[in-house]
Amino acid sequence: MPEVQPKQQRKTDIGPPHYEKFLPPIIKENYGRWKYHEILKPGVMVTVSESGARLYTVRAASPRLLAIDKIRAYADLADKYSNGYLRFTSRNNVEFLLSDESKVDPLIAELGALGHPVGGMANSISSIVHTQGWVHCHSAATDASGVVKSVMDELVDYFTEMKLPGKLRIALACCLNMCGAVHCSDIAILGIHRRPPRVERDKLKAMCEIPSVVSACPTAAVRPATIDGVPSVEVIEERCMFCANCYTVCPAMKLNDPLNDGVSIWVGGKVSNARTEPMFSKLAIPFLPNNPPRWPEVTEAVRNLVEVWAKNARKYERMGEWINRIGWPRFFELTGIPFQKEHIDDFKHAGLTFKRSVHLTH
Amino acid sequence: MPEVQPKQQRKTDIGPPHYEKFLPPIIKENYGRWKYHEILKPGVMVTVSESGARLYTVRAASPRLLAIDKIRAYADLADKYSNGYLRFTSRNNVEFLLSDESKVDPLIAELGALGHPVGGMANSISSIVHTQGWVHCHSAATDASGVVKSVMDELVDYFTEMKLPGKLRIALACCLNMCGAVHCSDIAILGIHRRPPRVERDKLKAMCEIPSVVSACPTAAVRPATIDGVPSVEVIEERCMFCANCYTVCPAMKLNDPLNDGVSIWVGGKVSNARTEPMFSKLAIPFLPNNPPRWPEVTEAVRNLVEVWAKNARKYERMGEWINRIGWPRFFELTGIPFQKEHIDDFKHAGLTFKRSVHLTH
Amino acid sequence: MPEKKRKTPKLDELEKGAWPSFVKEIKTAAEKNAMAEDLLGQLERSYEEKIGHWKHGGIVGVLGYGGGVIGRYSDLPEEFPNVSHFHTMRINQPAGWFYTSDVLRKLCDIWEKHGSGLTNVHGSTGDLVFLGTRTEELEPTFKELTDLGFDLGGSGSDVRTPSCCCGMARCEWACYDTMALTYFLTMHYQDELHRPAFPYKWKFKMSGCPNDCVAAIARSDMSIIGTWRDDIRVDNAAVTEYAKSGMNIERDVVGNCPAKCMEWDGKEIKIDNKACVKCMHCINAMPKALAPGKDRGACILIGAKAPIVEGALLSSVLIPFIKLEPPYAELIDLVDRIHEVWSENGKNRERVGEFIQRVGMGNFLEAIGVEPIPEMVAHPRENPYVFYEEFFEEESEENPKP
Amino acid sequence: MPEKKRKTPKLDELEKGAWPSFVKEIKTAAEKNAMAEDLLGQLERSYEEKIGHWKHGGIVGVLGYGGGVIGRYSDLPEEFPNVSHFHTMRINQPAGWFYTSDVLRKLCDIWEKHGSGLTNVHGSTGDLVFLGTRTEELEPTFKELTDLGFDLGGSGSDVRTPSCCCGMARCEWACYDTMALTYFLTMHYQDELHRPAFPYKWKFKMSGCPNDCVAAIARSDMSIIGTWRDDIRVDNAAVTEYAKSGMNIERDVVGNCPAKCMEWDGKEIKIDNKACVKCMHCINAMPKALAPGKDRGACILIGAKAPIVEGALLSSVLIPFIKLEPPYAELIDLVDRIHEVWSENGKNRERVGEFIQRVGMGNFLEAIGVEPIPEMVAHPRENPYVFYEEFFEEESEENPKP
Ligand code: SRM
Ligand code: SRM
Ligand code: SRM
Ligand code: SRM
Ligand code: SF4
Ligand code: SF4
Ligand code: SF4
Ligand code: SF4
Ligand code: SF4
Ligand code: SF4
Ligand code: SF4
Ligand code: SF4
Repeated sequence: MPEVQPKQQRKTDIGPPHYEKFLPPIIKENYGRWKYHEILKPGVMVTVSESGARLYTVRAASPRLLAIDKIRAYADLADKYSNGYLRFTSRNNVEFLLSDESKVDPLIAELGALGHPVGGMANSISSIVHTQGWVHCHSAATDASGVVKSVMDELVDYFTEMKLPGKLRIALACCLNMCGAVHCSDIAILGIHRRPPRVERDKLKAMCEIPSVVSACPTAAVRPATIDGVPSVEVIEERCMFCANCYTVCPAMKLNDPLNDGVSIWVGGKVSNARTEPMFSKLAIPFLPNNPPRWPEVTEAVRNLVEVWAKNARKYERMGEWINRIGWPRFFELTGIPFQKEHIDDFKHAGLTFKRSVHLTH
Repeated sequence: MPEVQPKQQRKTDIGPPHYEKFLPPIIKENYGRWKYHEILKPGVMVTVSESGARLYTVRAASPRLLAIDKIRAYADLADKYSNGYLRFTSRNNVEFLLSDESKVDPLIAELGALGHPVGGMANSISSIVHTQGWVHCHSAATDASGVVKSVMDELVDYFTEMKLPGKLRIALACCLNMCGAVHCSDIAILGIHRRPPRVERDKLKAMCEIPSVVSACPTAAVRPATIDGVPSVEVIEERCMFCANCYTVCPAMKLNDPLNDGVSIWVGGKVSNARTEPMFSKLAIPFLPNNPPRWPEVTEAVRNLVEVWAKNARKYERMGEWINRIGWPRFFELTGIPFQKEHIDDFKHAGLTFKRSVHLTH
Repeated sequence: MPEKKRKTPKLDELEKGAWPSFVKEIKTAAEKNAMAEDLLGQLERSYEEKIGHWKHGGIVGVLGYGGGVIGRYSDLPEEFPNVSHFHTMRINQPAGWFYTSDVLRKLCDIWEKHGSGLTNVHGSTGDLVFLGTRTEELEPTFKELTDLGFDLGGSGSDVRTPSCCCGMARCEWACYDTMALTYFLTMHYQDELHRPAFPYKWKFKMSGCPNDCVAAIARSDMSIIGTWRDDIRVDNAAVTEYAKSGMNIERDVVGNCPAKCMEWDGKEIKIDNKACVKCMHCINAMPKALAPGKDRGACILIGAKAPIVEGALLSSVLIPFIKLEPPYAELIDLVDRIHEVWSENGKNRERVGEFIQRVGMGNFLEAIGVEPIPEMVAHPRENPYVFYEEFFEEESEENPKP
Repeated sequence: MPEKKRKTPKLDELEKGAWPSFVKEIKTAAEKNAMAEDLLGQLERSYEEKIGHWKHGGIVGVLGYGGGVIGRYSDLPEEFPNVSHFHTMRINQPAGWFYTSDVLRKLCDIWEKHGSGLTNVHGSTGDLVFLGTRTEELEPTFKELTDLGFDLGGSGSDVRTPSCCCGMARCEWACYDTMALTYFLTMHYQDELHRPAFPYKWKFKMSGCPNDCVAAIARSDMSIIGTWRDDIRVDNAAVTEYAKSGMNIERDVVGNCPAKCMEWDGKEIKIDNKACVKCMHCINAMPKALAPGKDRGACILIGAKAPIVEGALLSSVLIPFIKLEPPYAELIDLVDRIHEVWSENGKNRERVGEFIQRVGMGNFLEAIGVEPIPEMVAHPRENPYVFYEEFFEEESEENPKP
């Protein structure tokens, strides 16, 4: 509830503008009447209406973090090629909506010159869904944009070509809050802390409620303690699994730590219902160090995963589907990733993740 | 550790007799050298050795609860037909081990006369693995032998013939302790309590430790309470899910109740690794009343399940494999069992049992 | 505007390479904007030290709203005074993320005047994110945004900015109008969006078909995914075209059907539509030949969320099929009942998916007045721990069963 | 011997029907035995009242043993004095449940003299169960049993009576000698079997192949299931015979292979043995044509149990393949390490499967000195809640990573 009533003339609760204002005429005319589509080449798709109308979409890579000058450059391109109409995708790529096929190639050329490769459609790697990292978030265990840039520099050919067995979706979240919703990605890059919170006592006293800090911890690692006569909390370090939930509710429980923060890699998740049901990603590599500016360990690990999958998967087989077919032992063998204690679940549903049959290859 | 040392001459820790003493010569000679087997007719199997030796097995139904007179009758039959050799199976059937094929049919005839039908092999229903019930256990929420007898009277043709799509294994346990290990059966019959324990205060005082009663309860439904000045416990009834763990550690927490005890029916479990991995049984019917001596509601429910499965499953398809193919909505439709709130898991791993995709038939 | 250029050797490395560079973006902005310049400096410091330099955000916002702004402060304000405040504003995007060049330029002008000149297009939830400004700029920015017809999105324990796939605007598979519904829900829940009053956040995501191009099932408390009830439409002539052009229909289409309900004899595709689970695969593989049926609607699922702190959840089926057309009365009624039950009984910071697990799906359904059906479960319970309250009432001694 | 026959109208109903009747068995015994007669009476009462009439058992047993006898007392001792005590004795069966007529008769004679004359052949765990006697009869019965060469089985928190399928004695698929191992384990763990000293019960079950005919994976703390490492042996002539006699090999055998690693061209079965998961199906379907390979051994799995109170568990892979031959040193060594770790750290009434879940499989493996391998999991963890103790040690400030 608002504490102060807004002034009479102040506009509030108007919501976003109606989307119709921004739809090109060809879309308005054929809305809901599309018949089929065809991917013409990397990053270019035609959608054909029952009316025969043909809408050309050109999709270009975006770093998502954009300066207003770049947005203005997009606007200029839209004016020149797509009557001023453009959109962005659920993976933050920019799409120009053309009615005129002859303008496709010149647009691609200009986008290229601007540094924005065209691609990301069909059996390719699209942009990495990601989060704030050191650019904006207090929780980050790694940077977001820098890792993404490094990885995509390595994988850009898979964006501009369509040579993979199926779609491959990569996502990055800079902490366990997983704003990038990386938990259902073919490959997920996840920032992790590995040092229990160090209690900043003065801050705690000033800014936090002890009961809520204590109850925030799912493993009961935080407990009330009187230190030098002042009510505070202490952390039973062996119990901490670095979720940072205590930090979310109390700034005095800092987990960020240059020596221990880093990145973990997850594989085999998917969202679509195509063929198989949606799946969570599973842990592939428990820890890689933060090594800015180019995170070579991470880019190498991701490249390896992509290549092994690309080489071995059957047509349409997403990462997780491929692994389900060959089995996890073979996955670890083919990728050369060592299997460790950390891979074995020890959380709530752990027992369900153990191998409960003798269906084994030997 | 034994509190009193056994006397010198008293024999202890001798273990069971060595099995070799009880093996017929044909088995001793061909031990580990069997080549193949063939089911010759219901309840009769020949096992052929690399040496060419042929061992005939005749399997007969047993109620498991046997009077010594019956065991003596078995012994007489063994003497007459199988040189005194016989065994029992992991489902409590009796098996006579013959070297002479010509003795098979006369044996079957005598077993029939004795009231012990021959069968239970290959694609049939074998005996029901079961437990003590009112015959011997203090925990029982239903009888065991009586339910088994009633159900098998109904299904006996499926024992003596081999007309089913695959094996069908039924098990019964008279309480949630599940001594019958019913949790992985094609059809499981499980005795259940539905009334929270009523505390017998005097008994509690005399026989139980309050902390252990309290800690036995997985839902924290039991808590210490002082009643009329005497330390005791009270039960928060809404929290009780009738597991009887409190009763196991303390006889004063009686759950048995003629009005509320009864039977639940579970389906689709399996143990073998054949084709699919082992599976737990799932709840089909949450509650059927105890209606001795013949439990008509239970026999009818089991018969229905067997028939619907037999009619619709493909060759080799066990109950659970069949349901997995057609889906649970169709299972409930075909069997006419109403789906209720109770079917939906609300225990530890509940979230994993919800339908987490749009893979649906409409 | 800063006098002498700051040295950023680490970040400079990220200007190289074929992928568009966010460092270039920040540098472009930094040429004209002191906040962007200090951001660059602080970020370089983070790259050197391998640690972020932001403090926990305080509560900042615009008058009368409880959400839409994420407060952020540097922990090195002396060194980087221009990012001592660096709040983001979440601006509710138009449904489907469609824009005109014109409106984008106007948005840029506002942000040039009032903020860092840096944006995220878009945030993970779907908002257009204005990245970094000072507290005193919030209200003026908001004024100019509303004048342009834009409003803030969600943050905190409110309805978060709904988002959707492009649906009928550009996709032949949309089984309902995702953008219309998104707009409708956004407008209908303006109060709930701007004034956090729930136990925790609530996200709506709308996908037009089971491909789920906004990942609704993985990251929204209510996931609305289009589907159909009748038969897949098949154009066998077009199927034959695909076969001729080299597609291995037997192996790659039929062989991948999860319901094993397709047959292909070299001339005709036959589908047992009663068994089809509407996975989209065959349609995806042959968009010119196959199409979803005509009796279209959506499946409503509930409860997805990220892992903190009990493990991630995927949404699960609540209503297997519903027709979705204005005025969406049935849907709104359902949502309102859920909000009511969750608001009254949910714990602080308990998402609806966690709430359902705590109270039990059966009890939750009872509370919101929805009948349990087998479509809601992958399978019935495996454990025998049933709370049989009703039975117990029914059969008390006073009222024994006959 | 009772004078006049008791009326049991309810139980009499259960004498009817084609399935062998336990009521007839009790009545037969009751003709000569007062305990059996009173059992009949008390059971009829239970059938009338729909409730059991047994009290919680006290601790009874034979001298020096902590297990093997289940104490049982009637709660209607005045009415049924002959079952006021009605303890069962668990007698360790011979491996594979093989008997001679001779030894069975001698067992019957003992029970005629000392007990109710009623038995279970066999109990769920595998014991030969003598059903019902008085405390003072326990020691004399035990004496006669041991004179005959028999001993008691397990009960309480001890090693329970191991049991196994008939294996090499009668089955061509046995991949190791189940009966030999069962006998060996039973003898090796006599002390642990008779003197409960564990946190809770421990069950061993041995199946010769993945068909698992003793349901080991579902109900034993350690499940030892035979399997093989080399190629399935195929006799294609015999396969053709099956095809000729009407078997649909493509649909029913190849089509059911979980690894999708078989091909059948009408003449030959081809198996990609590297991919085969050793499920047994093809072999089960064509026992005359296919057989497990020759490099045989077993998979060792751990942790199954019934649901009380955290939900049922299936055993999970601990050692994917081990050769099992006397003196079984590797196995015993493994079991001893597990017993030690579980005994020291397990809580009271905590089965090893529950213990593993509480402390974490990774920690458990470390404690018992077994390397983690991917064969142990259906899939790696999905949640990010990893306890990274070691990493933290390694990289403390005193010893930072380069
Ligand atoms: C533009 C966009 C929707 C939007 O409103 O923004 C979109 C558009 C299309 N998707 Fe998508 N999908 C879009 C995100 C997604 C997502 C969400 C995500 O990636 O986070 C998914 C779920 C991914 C997952 O499962 O993890 C998604 C799963 C699919 C699939 C299923 C693929 C599969 O085999 O699992 C199809 C079908 C196909 O490609 O054959 C599909 C097909 C399509 C089609 C062909 C639909 C059509 O007829 O127009 C569109 C162009 C295809 C292409 O890019 O190859 N779209 N699509 C999104 C583009 C994101 C991007 O820039 O790359
Ligand atoms: C005698 C016995 C072992 C023993 O040492 O006592 C045994 C013996 C054989 N089993 Fe079994 N099984 C025996 C209990 C089991 C059990 C355990 C149980 O029922 O509790 C299972 C696991 C059941 C489950 O999955 O729930 C079992 C799953 C199998 C299978 C796999 C069936 C499937 O398709 O899932 C086979 C293979 C087959 O039948 O084709 C099999 C096959 C066999 C064969 C053919 C093996 C052989 O070559 O000798 C034996 C005779 C088959 C038959 O009865 O049709 N046996 N078999 C058990 C007889 C019990 C009875 O009296 O009915
Ligand atoms: C900006 C954004 C990331 C981005 O770079 O795109 C973001 C940023 C933050 N998220 Fe998020 N979340 C963002 C989308 C998400 C998503 C994805 C989605 O909405 O589809 C998720 C996963 C889905 C979900 O809701 O479960 C997500 C799950 C979380 C969580 C975990 C919530 C949970 O119930 O598990 C937190 C922790 C919290 O709420 O305290 C969180 C908290 C935060 C906070 C507010 C940090 C905090 O602890 O207070 C971050 C502020 C960062 C900053 O300084 O700018 N954020 N957050 C996304 C919102 C932009 C937008 O409005 O468009
Ligand atoms: C006699 C027998 C049932 C039968 O009719 O065959 C039996 C009978 C009892 N079992 Fe059992 N269990 C018997 C096999 C089993 C099995 C099956 C197996 O061993 O393969 C199981 C499931 C597998 C497992 O161990 O998980 C089993 C799981 C239980 C449990 C639950 C244990 C758990 O950890 O979940 C209990 C409760 C307890 O231990 O307090 C239990 C407890 C009991 C007690 C001792 C009752 C009690 O609470 O004290 C029963 C005594 C009944 C009586 O008065 O005769 N019984 N019990 C079986 C032993 C006969 C034998 O030695 O051959
Ligand atoms: S994932 Fe974590 S660190 Fe990254 S933006 Fe979200 S809350 Fe911040
Ligand atoms: S990080 Fe998580 S587990 Fe560790 S103390 Fe904080 S709340 Fe507890
Ligand atoms: S299942 Fe329950 S009632 Fe039946 S014998 Fe076992 S412990 Fe007793
Ligand atoms: S029966 Fe189970 S849930 Fe109920 S009070 Fe006893 S221990 Fe608790
Ligand atoms: S979710 Fe379906 S309708 Fe929406 S864009 Fe993707 S494919 Fe098209
Ligand atoms: S939509 Fe999926 S389930 Fe239905 S026929 Fe096509 S591939 Fe099969
Ligand atoms: S488990 Fe295997 S080896 Fe043992 S009896 Fe069954 S089929 Fe034969
Ligand atoms: S044993 Fe099973 S997995 Fe192996 S080939 Fe035969 S059917 Fe396939």
